[in-house]
Amino acid sequence: MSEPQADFEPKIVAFLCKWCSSAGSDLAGVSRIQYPANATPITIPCTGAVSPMYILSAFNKGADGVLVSGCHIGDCHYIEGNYLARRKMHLTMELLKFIGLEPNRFRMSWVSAAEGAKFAQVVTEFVDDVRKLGPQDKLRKVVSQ
Amino acid sequence: MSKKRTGVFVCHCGTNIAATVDVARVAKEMADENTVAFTQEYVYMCSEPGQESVVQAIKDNKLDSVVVTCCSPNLHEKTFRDNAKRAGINNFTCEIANIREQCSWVHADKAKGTEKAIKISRSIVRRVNRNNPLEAIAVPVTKRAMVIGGGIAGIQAALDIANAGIEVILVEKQATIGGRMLQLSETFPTLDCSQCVLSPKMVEVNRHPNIRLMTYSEVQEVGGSVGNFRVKVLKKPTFVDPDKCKICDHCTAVCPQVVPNEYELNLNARRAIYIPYAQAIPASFTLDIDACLGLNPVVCGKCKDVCEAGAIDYDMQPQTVTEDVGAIVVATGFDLYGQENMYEMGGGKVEDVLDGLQFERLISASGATHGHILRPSDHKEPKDVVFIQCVGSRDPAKHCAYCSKICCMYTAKHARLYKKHVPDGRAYVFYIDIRSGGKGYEEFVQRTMEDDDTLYLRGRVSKLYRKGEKIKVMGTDTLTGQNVEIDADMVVLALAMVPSQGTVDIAKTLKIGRDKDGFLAEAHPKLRPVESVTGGIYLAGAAQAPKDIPETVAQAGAAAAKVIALLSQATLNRSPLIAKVRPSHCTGCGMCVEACPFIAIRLENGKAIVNEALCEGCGSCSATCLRAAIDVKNVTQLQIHEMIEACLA
Amino acid sequence: MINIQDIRDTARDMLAKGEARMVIGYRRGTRGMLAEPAFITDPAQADDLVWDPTCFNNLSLYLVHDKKFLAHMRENPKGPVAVVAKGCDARSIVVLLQEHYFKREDVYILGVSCEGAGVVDERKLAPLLNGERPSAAAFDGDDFVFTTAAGEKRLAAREVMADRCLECRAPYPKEHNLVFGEDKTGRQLEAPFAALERFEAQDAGQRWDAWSQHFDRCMRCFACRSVCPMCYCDECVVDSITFPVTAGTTAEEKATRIKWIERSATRSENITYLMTRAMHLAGRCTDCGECERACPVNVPIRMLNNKMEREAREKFGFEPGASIGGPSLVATFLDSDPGQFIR
Amino acid sequence: MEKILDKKQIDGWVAALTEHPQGVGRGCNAAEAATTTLWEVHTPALDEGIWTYQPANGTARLDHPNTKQSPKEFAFPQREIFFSFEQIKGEAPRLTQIVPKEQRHAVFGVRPCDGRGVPRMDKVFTDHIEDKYYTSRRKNIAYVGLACNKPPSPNCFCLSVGGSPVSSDGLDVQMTDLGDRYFVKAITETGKAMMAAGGKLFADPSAADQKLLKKTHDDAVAYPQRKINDPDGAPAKLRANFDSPLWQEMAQACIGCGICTFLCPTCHCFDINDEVHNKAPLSGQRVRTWDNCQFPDFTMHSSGHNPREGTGARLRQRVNHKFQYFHENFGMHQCTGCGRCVSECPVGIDIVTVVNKVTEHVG
Repeated sequence: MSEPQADFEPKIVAFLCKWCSSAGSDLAGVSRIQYPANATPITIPCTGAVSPMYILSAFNKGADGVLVSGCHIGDCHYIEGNYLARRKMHLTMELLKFIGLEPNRFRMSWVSAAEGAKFAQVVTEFVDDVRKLGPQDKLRKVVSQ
Repeated sequence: MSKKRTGVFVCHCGTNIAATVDVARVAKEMADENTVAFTQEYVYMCSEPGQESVVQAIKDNKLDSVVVTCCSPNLHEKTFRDNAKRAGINNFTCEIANIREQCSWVHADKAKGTEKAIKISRSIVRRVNRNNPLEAIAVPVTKRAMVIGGGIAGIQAALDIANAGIEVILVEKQATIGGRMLQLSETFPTLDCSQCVLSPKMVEVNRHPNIRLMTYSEVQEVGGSVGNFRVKVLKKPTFVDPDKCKICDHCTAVCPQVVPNEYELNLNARRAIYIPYAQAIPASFTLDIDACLGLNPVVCGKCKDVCEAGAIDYDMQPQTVTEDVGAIVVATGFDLYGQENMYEMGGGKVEDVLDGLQFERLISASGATHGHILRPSDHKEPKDVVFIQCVGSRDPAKHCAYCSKICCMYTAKHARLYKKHVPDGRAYVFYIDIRSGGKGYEEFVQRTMEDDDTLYLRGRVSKLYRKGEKIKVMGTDTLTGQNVEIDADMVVLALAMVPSQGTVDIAKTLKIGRDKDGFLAEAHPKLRPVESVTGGIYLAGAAQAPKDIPETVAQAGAAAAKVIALLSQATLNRSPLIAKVRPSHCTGCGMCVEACPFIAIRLENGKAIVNEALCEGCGSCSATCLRAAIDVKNVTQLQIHEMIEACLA
Repeated sequence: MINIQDIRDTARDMLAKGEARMVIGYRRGTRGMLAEPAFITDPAQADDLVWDPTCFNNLSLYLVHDKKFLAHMRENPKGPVAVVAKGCDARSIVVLLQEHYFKREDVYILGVSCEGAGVVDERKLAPLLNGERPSAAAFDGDDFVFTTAAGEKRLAAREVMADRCLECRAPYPKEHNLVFGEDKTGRQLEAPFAALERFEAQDAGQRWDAWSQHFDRCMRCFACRSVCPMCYCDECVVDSITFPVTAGTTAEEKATRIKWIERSATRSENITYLMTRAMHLAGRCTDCGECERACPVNVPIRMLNNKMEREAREKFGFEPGASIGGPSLVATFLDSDPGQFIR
Repeated sequence: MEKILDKKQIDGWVAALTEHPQGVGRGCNAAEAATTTLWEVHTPALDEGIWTYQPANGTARLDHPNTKQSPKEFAFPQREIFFSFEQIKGEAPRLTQIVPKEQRHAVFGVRPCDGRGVPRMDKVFTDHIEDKYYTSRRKNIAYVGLACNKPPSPNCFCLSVGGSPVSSDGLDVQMTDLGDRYFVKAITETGKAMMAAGGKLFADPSAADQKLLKKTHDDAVAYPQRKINDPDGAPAKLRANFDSPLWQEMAQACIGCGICTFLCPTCHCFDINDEVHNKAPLSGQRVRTWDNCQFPDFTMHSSGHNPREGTGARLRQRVNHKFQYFHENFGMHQCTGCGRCVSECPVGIDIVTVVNKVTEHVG
């Protein structure tokens, strides 16, 4: 891993489930827990609704990192969505690792509605990890002349 | 599809947003979006003039869709959607961009905060561009409620709902209702007898025409959603027919099996066939199958032999019943943080170290010692009793971080009751500080300190151990700065309150969240304290947070009021954000059918069909479909795709 | 040892008796030793059928073609199509059946056991023949025998067999109506996933170096997708070659297709295409290896699918195409699914 | 200009070209020549088991059979950016044309069939309407060919389509392998200049060299190839058999991939797309990419109607274009007989067989 690049601000897309992680990020807000501004949230109904296409597409469109966060196992508002997500994201992660993408560019976490501090911590750690890796240029679309 | 005319309304939220987000720039950037026809900023968009200006802008500019960039949609999505409707446009073309909780409140750097706010707002503008007008789906409401947990919270909620003319099913895991309150001796600050105030309510529950009591029962599975839940309840066999049982007690006299009595917190024993306490509701014995020699007349069968009423039926089977209800109140209560977790307090291995509830039983007239304070080891009256507060509470490093709220009060009560029973005894209380907020509470504690001559020592106990007949309690009095050693005859620990095992289990079954301490999470800490995050499921009592009886009763009443309000509607509006199939792309592979947690999709003529009454809009189908042939309305893959693009532009 | 005459007799018989409306098998092609798909409707043509180590094609693809063609023609002929299927091909049929693509009674599976052998990898063979051009190939014990102008050339199967066959765990078509040849399952010459494991032994940097070059070479001719029986979607979500327009297709639907990737065959777009394909084949790919064989620029596509297959097998206990009533990989889960990667 | 080049000197010649500014590309005027940079030389190299043209790196060897892809991509790249566009809301769009870089490319080892592809592509892109993107690349490319002493593929059939394994059509320089040396012949002025750049690396051919050249060429032409039986009669017979059921029968195995056309030295169909990089403010590029008549959506109408619905209609289009339509337009078969589409087809569709079957079919 290379040294942190001070002037590099990673672009991160964060898919947050509406019931847990998005609510958890709200709690981080209410609690005024500060964390880096690099992750832009996209709220989705459930991690089970995250298609692997979203991950690939985000990297294709220039994301330096992609975060998927949802309810803890057993806590899914839709009963099973996060179980389905766990399997799909495992496969996605393995495939990305297989072709040589740094595993730290894709992260999944369980953050409940009560875990504002954990949400902030997850984002902070992830941004740090991605920052260390530098810009993601493996899967990114290059606009050439 | 003609081009959208979206209005973007950027809220300053006073300085809550404006301090770390350049709101003017957000508005300007949004104006550059192709579909944005109007932008405006305002100091408080949710205020009356703010909302009015949105309505006006929609009308003046012929807007067909609205993005309000403000706080979390959990707070004001409904406000602004209703507002949009008032302005004559479809409420589902209004979306919230959360730039407060997810942005301004968590980022101090204004430049970065502004950048992120722009990305969030832009992604929502793009999403709205593809939003279709939708109408909420009206579903009939099942006018029946279920209350889970038969403690004071559940009893109160059940009575309040039933009194409003709504049928209630009260489910209790134990053989009797009453819960923890039934185990208390007297209650602070009035010192009236707990059972005396509770029993009439229990009887009322039992007799109420609108209440159906299911004791010795557990909720196993919950399906459906607000207005229409379907709950599976397991009725465990009591092997005694409550209608026939005359509570004559002949059976216990012959039962050879003796086991610890959990109602008495193991301070005494009961038989395998037992009644938790004399006034149990329902008034019937229960045969504890785990303790029984084996339901087999050949092995024992004594109880059956002596039962003149013929109430005992060894062939009773567990029964699963399915109940349809429109709303659920969860009142599953608390447990005490186990002594075994408190190594510094002897880890539950030192004799005559009791927890608060055991002490309640010890001083209860109906308790194991019939109200005489006798220590368990030798049945002698203890003369030096040490009460220790905050055992396990307020200890984020090792135990529970939170304050259990009621221990200051009940410890004071214990000290007073002890002094009443043993006037020549000495009571010591170790405390960190005294929290006695509540009507008459501070006066109660003061009286305990002053009138009852209880020695309050400000400090923690570092260690206790048995030394001969005594228990050595080593602590510090931080007011004098001296170490204190007390040779106590008995120690009472005010252990932290933790969610009961039933609470932990029911949260999983109902899929309602728990907070960091494990208590049931309310939908909003301030504004929706009795609602769970799931619509139609309400919270009451100590399952939600430590609280005393008056607070519990108040919350139960509040939950009941919510249930009554909900079930008084003829129909409920369900979110129309549900799955929709694109038949041209569907090949009928059935993966969505397999993935759907709600059995809401079926195949018909080789195409997937969504049952709109069952679909919850989770999107598992759309993420599983290989050909984007199924989407959640207004959260389509196309929309997500464009949101991803907006986030990375 | 399969006697080709048995297959021919069966085919002729079925066609003559009207038990099948078509037999899809292999025949000798016009370009050297390679076999090609044969679509036989006339009993007299049954003698064209061949069976040898150049019968690469996964003919279940043509069951998909047949269904699409009939749908287009609005025809609904009676009787099943009989298809010659190797172990992997038969598993593809099982997956298609799992996905309700057609009914079991619509297909008559003429299973052929690879009998511990497999198909030839042309790319391995070419250098071993030093420019000699074989006109025929045959199994013989553990060897392949190639007929060239210079006579017969015997090569150890291990040296010229396709990787997928070397590692094949199930060279016997479990699902079949009739089967030819013995079940010699367990005779594979290499451990399953051996090639994959060799590749995975490299570090991430080396893997990326290799894959980035592969992705650069891809010209998105879509042969991998076109040759794959599992890629039966009318419209590929990643890059459409056909947009299913029906009478009910709205203008909005036409206007709102998601452009996940651009048409340009650049690295980033090729990655998104190939990775999505691998994701979409997870739990569905039966490792017939046709995508990799068809690829004109030697992108090791099979390895991506293989990676998913191994994950599914090791982590989720999942075998693609194991049984018609079996679950699908990504629409189901187990409590024991790994979650250690989640924070 | 005819010379002998020792095989060991091939890298020397390549080096001379990459350092030599004097070579003038086709149609390049003096002013352009002054601004034109050095040659960039591409030689066939084996990469991951396939022969491709790679920038010369001092290890050139011309012992390849034929490259997997034809050299058409030098003048007609798979992806050509026409212009970039930008539009700020409320303003007129701004377009910026993107012209191919002025860079000369010398492509070495071009086989005669691929050489013959060049004038055919020239016809397509210059007849009636000049495609500036094509011509601006084309004028900077020189093809240094290599005669086929024996067919590099079992599916070669250049002789059937008016070509020859020793054809120099479309080439600037033709080389013939004479064992330890090449017989090098300049075909165009550009070729001469390129050979001149090699200077003393080249020797004059001896009479024996000339004799060996002739024998080599004669042997090459005599080497058996696959055969289209009646190439001259093909246009008329294809026209007559347009509606023959043979098409669907022969195309039944076709999977609709792009291998045959993408690898073909003369297939030139393309698609034009706007690739949007940013939506607000709008920006992106207009891009031309290869397209393929075998893709099912190639002729798909937005109505959903597809005039070439089946594989038969699509195979017919490819074959007829090569052997009928092109012939009718330009008097020559478009197919140059390289055999790539035959060798690489995953399902055995064989254009030689197809043409023979249709032309022999009495409809």
